[in-house]
Amino acid sequence: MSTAATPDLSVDLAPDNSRELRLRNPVIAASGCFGYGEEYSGIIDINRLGAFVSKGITPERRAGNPMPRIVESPAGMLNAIGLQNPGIHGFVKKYPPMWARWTVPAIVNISAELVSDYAMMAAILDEQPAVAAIELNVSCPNIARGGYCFGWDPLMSAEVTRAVRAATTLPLIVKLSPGAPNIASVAVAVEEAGADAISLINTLVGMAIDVRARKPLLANHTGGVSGPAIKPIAVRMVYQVAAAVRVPVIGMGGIMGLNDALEFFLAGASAIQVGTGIFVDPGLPIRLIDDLARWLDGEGFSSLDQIVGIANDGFRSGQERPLATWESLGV
Amino acid sequence: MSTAATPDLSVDLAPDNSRELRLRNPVIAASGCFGYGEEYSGIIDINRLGAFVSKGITPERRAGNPMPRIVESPAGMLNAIGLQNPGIHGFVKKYPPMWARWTVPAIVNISAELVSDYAMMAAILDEQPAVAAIELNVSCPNIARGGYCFGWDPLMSAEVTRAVRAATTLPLIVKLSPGAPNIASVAVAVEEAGADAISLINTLVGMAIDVRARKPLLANHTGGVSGPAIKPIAVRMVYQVAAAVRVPVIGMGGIMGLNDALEFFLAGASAIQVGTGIFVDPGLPIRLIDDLARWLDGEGFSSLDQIVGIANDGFRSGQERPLATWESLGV
Amino acid sequence: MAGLVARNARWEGQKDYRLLPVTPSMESTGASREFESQVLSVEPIMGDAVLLTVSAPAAVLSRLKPGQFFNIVTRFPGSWDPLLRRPYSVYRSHHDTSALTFLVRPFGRGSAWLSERLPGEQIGMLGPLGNSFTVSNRAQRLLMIGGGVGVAPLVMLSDEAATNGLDVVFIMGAATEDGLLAASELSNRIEYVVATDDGSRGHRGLATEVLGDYVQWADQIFACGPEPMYRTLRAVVEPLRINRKPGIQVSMERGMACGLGACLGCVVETTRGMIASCVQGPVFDLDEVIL
Amino acid sequence: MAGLVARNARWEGQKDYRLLPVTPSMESTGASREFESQVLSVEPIMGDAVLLTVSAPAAVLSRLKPGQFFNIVTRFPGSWDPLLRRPYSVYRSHHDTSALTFLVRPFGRGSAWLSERLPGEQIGMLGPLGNSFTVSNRAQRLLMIGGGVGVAPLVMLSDEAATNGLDVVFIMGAATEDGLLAASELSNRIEYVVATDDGSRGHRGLATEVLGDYVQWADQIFACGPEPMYRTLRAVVEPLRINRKPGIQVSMERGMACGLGACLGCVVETTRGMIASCVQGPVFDLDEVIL
Ligand SMILES: Cc1cc2nc3c(=O)[nH]c(=O)nc-3n(C[C@H](O)[C@H](O)[C@H](O)COP(=O)(O)OP(=O)(O)OC[C@H]3O[C@@H](n4cnc5c(N)ncnc54)[C@H](O)[C@@H]3O)c2cc1C
Ligand SMILES: Cc1cc2nc3c(=O)[nH]c(=O)nc-3n(C[C@H](O)[C@H](O)[C@H](O)COP(=O)(O)OP(=O)(O)OC[C@H]3O[C@@H](n4cnc5c(N)ncnc54)[C@H](O)[C@@H]3O)c2cc1C
Ligand SMILES: Cc1cc2nc3c(=O)[nH]c(=O)nc-3n(C[C@H](O)[C@H](O)[C@H](O)COP(=O)(O)O)c2cc1C
Ligand SMILES: Cc1cc2nc3c(=O)[nH]c(=O)nc-3n(C[C@H](O)[C@H](O)[C@H](O)COP(=O)(O)O)c2cc1C
Ligand code: FES
Ligand code: FES
Repeated sequence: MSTAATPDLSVDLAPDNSRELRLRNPVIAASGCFGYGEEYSGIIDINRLGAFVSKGITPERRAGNPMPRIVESPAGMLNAIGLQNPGIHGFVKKYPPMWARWTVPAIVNISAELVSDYAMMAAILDEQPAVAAIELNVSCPNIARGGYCFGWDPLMSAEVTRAVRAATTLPLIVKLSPGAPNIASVAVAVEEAGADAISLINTLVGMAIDVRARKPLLANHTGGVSGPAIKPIAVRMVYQVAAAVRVPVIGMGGIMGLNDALEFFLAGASAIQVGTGIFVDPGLPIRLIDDLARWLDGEGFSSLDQIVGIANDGFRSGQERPLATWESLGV
Repeated sequence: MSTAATPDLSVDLAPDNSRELRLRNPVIAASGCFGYGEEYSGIIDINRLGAFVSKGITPERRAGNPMPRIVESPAGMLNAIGLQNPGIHGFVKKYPPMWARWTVPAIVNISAELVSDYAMMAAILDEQPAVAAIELNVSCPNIARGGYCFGWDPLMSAEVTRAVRAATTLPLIVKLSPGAPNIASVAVAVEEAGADAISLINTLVGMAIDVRARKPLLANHTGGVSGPAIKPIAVRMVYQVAAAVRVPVIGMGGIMGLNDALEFFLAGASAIQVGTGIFVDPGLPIRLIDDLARWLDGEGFSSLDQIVGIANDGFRSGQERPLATWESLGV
Repeated sequence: MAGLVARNARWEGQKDYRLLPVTPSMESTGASREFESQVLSVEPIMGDAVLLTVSAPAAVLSRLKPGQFFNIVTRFPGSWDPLLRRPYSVYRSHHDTSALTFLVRPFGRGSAWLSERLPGEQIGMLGPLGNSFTVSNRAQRLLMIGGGVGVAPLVMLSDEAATNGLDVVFIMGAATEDGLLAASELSNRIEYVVATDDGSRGHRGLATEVLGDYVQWADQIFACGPEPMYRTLRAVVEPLRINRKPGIQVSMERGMACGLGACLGCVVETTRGMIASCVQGPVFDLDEVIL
Repeated sequence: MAGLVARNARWEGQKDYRLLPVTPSMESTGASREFESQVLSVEPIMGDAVLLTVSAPAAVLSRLKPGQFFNIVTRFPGSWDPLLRRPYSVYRSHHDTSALTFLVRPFGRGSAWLSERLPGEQIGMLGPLGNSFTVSNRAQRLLMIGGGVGVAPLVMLSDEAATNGLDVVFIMGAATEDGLLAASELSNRIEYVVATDDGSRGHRGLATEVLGDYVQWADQIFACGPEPMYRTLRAVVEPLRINRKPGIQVSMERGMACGLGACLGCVVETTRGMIASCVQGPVFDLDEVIL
């Protein structure tokens, strides 16, 4: 911990919000990969984390999907948990009281199918002192629009962001979906709609077939791809979003070590989240904090913000760019 | 080859086209990964392939991108070659005459920024007897629409398909972009616009940062992700497209062995393409033909079409589905 | 970082003393349950399987209970494929040498990797994880039934039961004689009953077929094997039980990611709902499992 | 498959006899350039590097030329990470024992894997690939200059030149003495000149600094090392050359995927345009390379 002391790792993820979201370091445990925090107590020193994000909470209790819910994929995994959770009402009874005794900021991830449900959950969380911020998961089907995913469309993403913004003064992180064709335009839209910060990426939709059984391996058929396999896509999206918006960006997708984390910071992320990496290596998030401090020190930086976006030409330029070019299409 | 003889591996990729595209087996070398064929002559027996697809051809000659153009990623690679090619005019002088002496069907992959340029190239290829089919790469920026990628939008994909269809009677394969939020709707649109077959997926756009140099590793910044890392995404998209359309589907993305190939066939692909796998293992495509024949035989199938789509509930149902659901979003 | 202090003031006041900070020393002692083991020996057993013996901190051995498992790294360093850890039940624990033995059957990529390790190599461990088999203090007669590598946790359970002077009948089934556990692996205080599909040793047929004779003798039944075996077990035992006695505890096998109850990827459907088998399992009362 | 026959009738008539079918036998003999090698020995050299000697079919050795390379699988079987093959120049070929030696410096994941192989293990090979150094038949005096592992292809070139009775001066630079090639690795017919950054042996400084004395002596110059070395080489040699003599051949290092000219991922920018260094390289005339 002594090593971690030297450079300033603190980060403010809601500079324009009076109920600020200031973290002592930029390493956050990702939603769905850290339960409600207690699961990892005793394994790692949770209070050293910059913050952690809860499993996704929904308006009603959900039993989740039948098994199998997870399967390995090349350098990654597929999951289709089905948002198993006690629902917002069961949730607030149980977890915020426990978190109130911890020093680590707790962020609540919320998912719904209706704009009004998102707003309802935000209003409930607004009154929970132990809730440090809300992470709005827009990778959900908007049943009012035939199920088209909120996160694929700038207008729909902005609509739900605006509704949640109106329902709470809590720091609001909007978590983007990598299914959006033009991720930067969604980012700009949610920024204008009142997001204090933007996190990305959520899982990409994938599938694996059990050749012996001749059917999809997951009971749900499709599942979310996470882990190192998606890292290049995540870094690219963080790079594009960090150039388009001015609010802090929280990057994630396949972070397994310091070099991966640095890729995200250099691309423009002010903080990072670790998900699948925690399953593979529970000690990873704490080690990242120490390794990051040591690296900054060794490279002669006195604070983290000195490296955020330094590999990104257009960082926070917010300038209008063509929707796509050969270059941005990776050709 | 004796083993390969037993079950019927032949596949008709343009059943409704009088200039048919009938392959002796379903294994195709993917565009950009097999040059113009000659590069692999002497390494493998090219004439045993079901077919091969040429490097992407453009209206004008292109020098391609500066170096570095490729970098490894977890269980995959990033490439930003920049469509280095002699242009359609230089191309037709050199390669079709060579191919005319081969027995393996040669498919030409075309890329452009204008609908009219796609049509121009198709018209030129239409007169080349040694060209078996056209693969239309819609993962290109439509400069008439501010650079929005053709392949991300059903209408723009249909427009370019219609124009190419009008310019040639050659079997027409439209190669979809995984950047489309709703890949099935793009597939339905190009099918209606006259595609004989649909191939997918092209690379996903990614990036890698050189932490030492503090800049993107690729000179082009972004590049296309290919290899095993993208297989789950590719299988999912093939599954969704094969349920939505009736034309044959050609699946690709991270195929490295028989089990991978079978995942695509069972998901609904009538044929497969192998790209990155050829770099890693040049003998792979030929081995896949033999292994597939042996497997079908061992499982008691007399022809390949008996397994196409058998893991796909909605195979070729073409039924209208909600744009997305929790299930289809992998949640 | 004034802001931080200000922001957290409310919490600083009432720190949670249940959340003890995890120190590096806890990691080396295994108190955090994440530690590195050294491979001590790898010996062939039951045909293609191996007995993998690794070092483990005393703190780990002292709290280890039969039926618990470890989530083990089965990957080459520097490679992210295959990615996930694999859970393995403890076959036997050695307090004298401060070591653990696992029974690993090469199946896919992870188990193949694990069974090819050499003495001296390091392996990443997370555990002990999960609940355990519970022997009622009123029970004297224990019936074990294992299929394939499923015998692993039953061997540790039998070791302890025999040491505690309980009567144990250990039934094992396999395809052929080679697939069976050698009798020498079990204490001679244990009655070892075997069945093979081809009759090459013991009863010709399934282990569940010889089970009947022992059900009413037993105070408790402990089983570990594939799920189909549990269906048969239930069918065979049900008619012979008198008001749900003897009780039946089974170890359920699920693919896992975290091993800590965080991902909910390993749930078992029970009469109590979807239960994380890595924390409230892998051992379940067969009566509450929905097969 | 009537349709197929019909469709291909036009072609069947005029089969391409330049496209000979590749038979399995060709693969075992290496005639297809894809084959499996067995590791024969792994010996330390130049500090942290190793000399990796592997078996190779006679057909491969007979057509191998100095400067050519092999695209080698540097991955554990059953794992797809790291994915791509890595190109390695031939350090020495052994016709007597039908073997090849590579000089591998552990750098990242692939080279680390390769340098940790054990005798008896199998390795996937693709090659020989690329063009080669070409010694003009009017040349008697050859000047070699190598940096680090860049000496590899120059050693094979020097072996041949010495055997053919040519005069060879071999200049090598390294950070310290340990990084140098042992003189015993070169024929005693070769004049070996060394430079070390710390002056622990030979000239204190860069290899390119001792170069000047030999430029006008040489009929041809052959270099292999990092690109900055080629810039210095050009700067030093240019003023000393008389109408572009002596000619300078350099081996360019590029990341590669296919190694066969198919992916265009390894191009070198030259006065002739973007050239695939795996087929029309890795050896280029320095005068045409745009650095
Ligand atoms: C609590 C618990 C205890 C376990 N104890 C042991 C033990 O003591 N000894 C032991 O050898 N194994 C044990 N296992 C199984 C072990 O965790 C691995 O699943 C097994 O070794 C196969 O992993 P793999 O990486 O080799 O195969 P993978 O590559 O993971 O799997 C290959 C394919 O087979 C499927 N698969 C994986 N495991 C199985 C299986 N067991 N049966 C059928 N299909 C499977 C996978 O879904 C995949 O499609 C235990 C599992 C659990 C949950
Ligand atoms: C024609 C040719 C001949 C070669 N001959 C030899 C040889 O005889 N001996 C030998 O040891 N190597 C040789 N190399 C280099 C070799 O192919 C590998 O690139 C090198 O071993 C590093 O690979 P890796 O997998 O260890 O590192 P990687 O994991 O591939 O690379 C780690 C990081 O370093 C970068 N990188 C890769 N290689 C280098 C490098 N050489 N210098 C600086 N950065 C690099 C990568 O882009 C990556 O970011 C040759 C390369 C070519 C093109
Ligand atoms: C098992 C599992 C469950 C997840 N659940 C959620 C969730 O409830 N809400 C959410 O926004 N993201 C969820 N995610 C996505 C992660 O938070 C993260 O965005 C994604 O996994 C990419 O990061 P990684 O590669 O580090 O895992 C989940 C991921 C996994 C693997
Ligand atoms: C080096 C390289 C170049 C490629 N060039 C093209 C191209 O010119 N046109 C095209 O449609 N796809 C191109 N692709 C995409 C492949 O054809 C294929 O769609 C993709 O790589 C996924 O398959 P894979 O994982 O088997 O490689 C290229 C891929 C690679 C790796
Ligand atoms: S494995 Fe994650 S909850 Fe059990
Ligand atoms: S490595 Fe593919 S063209 Fe050279």
